[in-house]
Amino acid sequence: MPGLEDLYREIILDHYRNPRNRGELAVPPAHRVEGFNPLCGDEIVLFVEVDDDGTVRDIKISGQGCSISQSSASMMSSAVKGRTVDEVRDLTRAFKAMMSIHESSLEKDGTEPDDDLNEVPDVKLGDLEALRGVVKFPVRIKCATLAWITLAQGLEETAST
Amino acid sequence: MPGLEDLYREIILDHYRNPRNRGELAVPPAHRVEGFNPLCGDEIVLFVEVDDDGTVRDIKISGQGCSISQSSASMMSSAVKGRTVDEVRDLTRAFKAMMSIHESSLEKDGTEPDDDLNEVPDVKLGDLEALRGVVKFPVRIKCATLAWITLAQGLEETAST
Amino acid sequence: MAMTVPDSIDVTALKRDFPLLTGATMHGQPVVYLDSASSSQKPTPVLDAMQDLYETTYANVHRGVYELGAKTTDLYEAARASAARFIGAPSPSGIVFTKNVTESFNLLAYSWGRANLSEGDVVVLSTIEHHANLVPWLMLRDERGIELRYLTMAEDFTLDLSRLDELLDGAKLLSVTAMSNVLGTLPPVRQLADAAHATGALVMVDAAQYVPHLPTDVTELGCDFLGFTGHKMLGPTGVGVLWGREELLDAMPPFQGGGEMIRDVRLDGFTPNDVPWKFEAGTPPIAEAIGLGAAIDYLTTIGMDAVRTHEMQLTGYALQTLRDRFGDSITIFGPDDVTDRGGVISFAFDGLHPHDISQVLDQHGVCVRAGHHCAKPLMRVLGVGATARASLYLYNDESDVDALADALDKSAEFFLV
Amino acid sequence: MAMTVPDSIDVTALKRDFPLLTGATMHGQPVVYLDSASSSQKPTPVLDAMQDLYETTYANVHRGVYELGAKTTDLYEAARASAARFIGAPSPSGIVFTKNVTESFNLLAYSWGRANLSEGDVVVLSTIEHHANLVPWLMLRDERGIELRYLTMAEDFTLDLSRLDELLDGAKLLSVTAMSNVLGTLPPVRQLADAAHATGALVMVDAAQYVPHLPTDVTELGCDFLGFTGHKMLGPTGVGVLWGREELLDAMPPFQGGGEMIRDVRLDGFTPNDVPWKFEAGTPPIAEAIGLGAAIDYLTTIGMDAVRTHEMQLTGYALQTLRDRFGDSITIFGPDDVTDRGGVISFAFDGLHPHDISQVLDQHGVCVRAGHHCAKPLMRVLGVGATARASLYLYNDESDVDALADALDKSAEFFLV
Ligand SMILES: Cc1ncc(COP(=O)(O)O)c(C=O)c1O
Ligand SMILES: Cc1ncc(COP(=O)(O)O)c(C=O)c1O
Repeated sequence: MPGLEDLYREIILDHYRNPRNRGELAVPPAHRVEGFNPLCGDEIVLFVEVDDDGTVRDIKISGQGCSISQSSASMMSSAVKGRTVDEVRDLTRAFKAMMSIHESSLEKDGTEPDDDLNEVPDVKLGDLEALRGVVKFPVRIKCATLAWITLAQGLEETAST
Repeated sequence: MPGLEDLYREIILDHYRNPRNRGELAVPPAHRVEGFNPLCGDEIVLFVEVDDDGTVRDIKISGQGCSISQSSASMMSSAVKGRTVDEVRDLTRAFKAMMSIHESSLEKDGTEPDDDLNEVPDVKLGDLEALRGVVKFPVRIKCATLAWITLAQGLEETAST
Repeated sequence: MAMTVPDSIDVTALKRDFPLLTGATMHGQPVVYLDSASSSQKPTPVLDAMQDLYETTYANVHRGVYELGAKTTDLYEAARASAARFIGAPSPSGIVFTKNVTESFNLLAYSWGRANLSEGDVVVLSTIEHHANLVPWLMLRDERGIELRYLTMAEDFTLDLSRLDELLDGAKLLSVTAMSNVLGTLPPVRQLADAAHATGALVMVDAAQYVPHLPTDVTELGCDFLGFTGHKMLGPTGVGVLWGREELLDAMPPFQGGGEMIRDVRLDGFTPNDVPWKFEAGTPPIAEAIGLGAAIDYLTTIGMDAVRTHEMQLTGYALQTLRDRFGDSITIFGPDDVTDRGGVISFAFDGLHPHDISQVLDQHGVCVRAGHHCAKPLMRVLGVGATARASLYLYNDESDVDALADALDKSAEFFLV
Repeated sequence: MAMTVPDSIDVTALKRDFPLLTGATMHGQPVVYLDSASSSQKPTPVLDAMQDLYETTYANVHRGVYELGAKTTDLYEAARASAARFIGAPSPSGIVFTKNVTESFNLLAYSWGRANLSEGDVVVLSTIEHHANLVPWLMLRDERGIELRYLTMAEDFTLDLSRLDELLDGAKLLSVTAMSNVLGTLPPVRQLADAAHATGALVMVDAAQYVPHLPTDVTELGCDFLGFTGHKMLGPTGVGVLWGREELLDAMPPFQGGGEMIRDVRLDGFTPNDVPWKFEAGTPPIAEAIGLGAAIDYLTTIGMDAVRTHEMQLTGYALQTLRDRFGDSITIFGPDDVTDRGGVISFAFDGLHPHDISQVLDQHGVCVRAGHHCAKPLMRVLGVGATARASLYLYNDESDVDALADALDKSAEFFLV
């Protein structure tokens, strides 16, 4: 039976109490994208500004959420700032892979895993590793992935405009 | 546990095997009315001709149904022919009262019985008494009342035209 | 800790009827179940009624001449009659079994709504409604261009009635909750219904949280339609009710089409059946309706007055306890006076997110709900994304409230060091 | 009497799993249950799964952070995954839980139908359909003026395909049964689906009688949507399934509105959730879906190939026995060859009305259905008002068939003296 410490690692609580990159950016040049967790009501608003050369120049976060969704967003913002969109994509894939081990074994559906996950890029997750404990609390996985899914959507939208 | 003899009295089987007043009447002067038992698919078509003085001059029956619905219709046709519409109404009420004793106790709904049944007219049911056993077989009550409900509807329609 | 108040329900004895409350554990702790507003637990007599049916009697309803079919049909129709009596409905024919109260609203919006509402017609709702009483009307608005107006919430968590007549002016329907699943607020349904009827509007009541907890009489409430849901009142999942005045149901077109709801079908058309069957297309939730009937019998034996009295006492104890122990650290969203509210207690605690509170409570065996409670517009009114919500039922007692308070202490400890 | 044929199902052992079949009596006689096409009996593992849930785990799904809520959600979603596997669906997301297959059809007609069909658009059905696959389209025709065309029945009780291409010309949807609940006929779904797709029409399959009795693979059937119902396949009442290709479901607007099916709700609009939840408004039939999952596990353990083999053998025995014993006195409405049909055997007997036959059979403990079987148009094609129907399932054996034949003898005796 996993205990609370598996979920709430010190670094998570730190990002929750002192969230990095809170705020908003001017739109444009930034792109604004919203994400919802329909189950609990959490909402996240991301502002992301991508350079012409494909680098995430800046990112800001507003919205409300629980410690897991807030700290995951905060850690994500630190991790992606200054990276290229391609690097962010790899990181997102690696993060979702970490989060989905449990989810897919849970679904017991015998179908192929998400294509995205077939080849997990060999990326260092760094601090983000602290969120690994979330997979033992399946209800909270969506909290941890909300920011990442929202970012992916935002980058897709900027790419297509 | 009621046995089959309670349901299928000799006189019922006789009316089933030799139905009275089968056929159709010219419309007009007769009025045509259809009845359905939505549960089993039985259909009855009544042709009823009412004199200017309010007497049921003639009645014919077509359609298909089980022994109970067919014999009930057959007995009904014999019972109502030559009677006034008012007499037929009393007879219908008395018949429905006989059939509903069980139905209302079944529904256990604690509500007032159908207004119609509050004062059951003191009418001799004669042969129709043979159908009393049907109340022990609640599923079949609708078979026994189909012809009567259809007739009541038909008489109402003729009255209103 | 628990002070002893005179109580007409012997909760210790009653809990024994609920296997989950006495037998189950969470993280090694006995379960303290404070989420009945989301769904209630089920007593043995309800489980037995369904088990018995399947083991001794089961067949499809309204179809078989044989005894099993006739008996199952009798049980099913007896459940309808019980449901009618339980809400003071004049006859069983006004009781339509649905799959949940959400379907009851959709039935009304699809059938009555599409037959009676066209562009510009007004439906009055409130901002404290559950999504079940919002989304079907929003869908109709998108489709038909009807106008939706909202009664708003006052400072004291009641409905603001100051603009009632204005909002009702020209309205065709008022559809409101009889008890908020977030605030516990009990809007004055009779007064609202009278006002609506005075302007010619019909009245639908969301009694999902009301019927399980208070004695209900549709005649006294003065409404035209009322919906409730089995799983929140000791019944199984899979069954709900729409009650309607019979002449209104009679005049409504069918909602779903299929077996059972027809009198005749031809390749070029069909004739619908009488109410209530007209609205029960396909094989109905047979065991579920019968289980709901058993739940109603169970509640009736205890007495809804006793249930209400018990819950008022316990709600009072809970509000007092939380305020005494947590003072300004806790914000309770709902009326203060227990005569004005039911036993759902939504709160914000110490700036902690409800998800996190609930996660700590879970470790201590305490089940509360954290989220928007399917009332997102109300969350926006309250200025929060979510609340934590503890909700009480007849099987809860002061020890459950104490366990909640103790566990809240632990979450403060954990997060605020 | 019964000849012994090699059989992969040990019915005597299996019957012990079905409390009603071994314990119940009718008029003092052991129950001979031959009405599974109307609704099947339920084995102990299915009843236990639901009982266990309520006694140890139950909470509402998709809502609670606490362990009971998470576990119940896991069980519910695992049932969805089982249902997907059982019909060869590529992913659980294409499985929408409804209350019965009738609702599956209504969902399709309301959501897909209203989004995609307008005046003059053609939907192709057949004259052998159940009302569930007729009335929703008749309602849509009345509302929208769509055109309905019907594949007709051939002399040998199969569908007449000679005009197939003509009927499909310009059609947007073909919706047909995979097995007639009256005739037992198994229409060639793959062939029909290929022909429909060739003209650009989508294909919905009524598998209410198919999924319980034959191995099912939606990819092999080649359909786009498929519906089935829990209570006919050892599952409880109150749950059905609509499977759809995910991209089609994705593009469809919601059907019912309420909790669970939304991503966000504002006073002026809402955003729907992803599939399948978009179509599951309100508290779903939780225990019922989990019970259906247990039924699927039970059937999977036995093996659907074994079920089909057993039923073909038993159907052959039944057809033979009835013909041998009653000759010209009995008329069987359905294909002769057991490879072309399932185990529902509709018949006319000696000019007796089905109601009367069934009444006598009831006295002998034999449950058959008498009526139009929710297929009134087909009754008109057959030129009867009703038929008697005996239907077989995995728990029936030759002794049941013999009991039927013996009881038919008695009804002949009783009525024809
Ligand atoms: C072929 C067929 N389709 C649809 C149905 C409807 O099933 P349900 O009543 O569970 O919705 C049935 C059973 O009655 C059936 O046999
Ligand atoms: C006030 C209110 N209305 C409607 C509902 C919807 O009930 P169900 O999900 O059973 O349809 C609920 C419960 O979730 C509720 O609390």
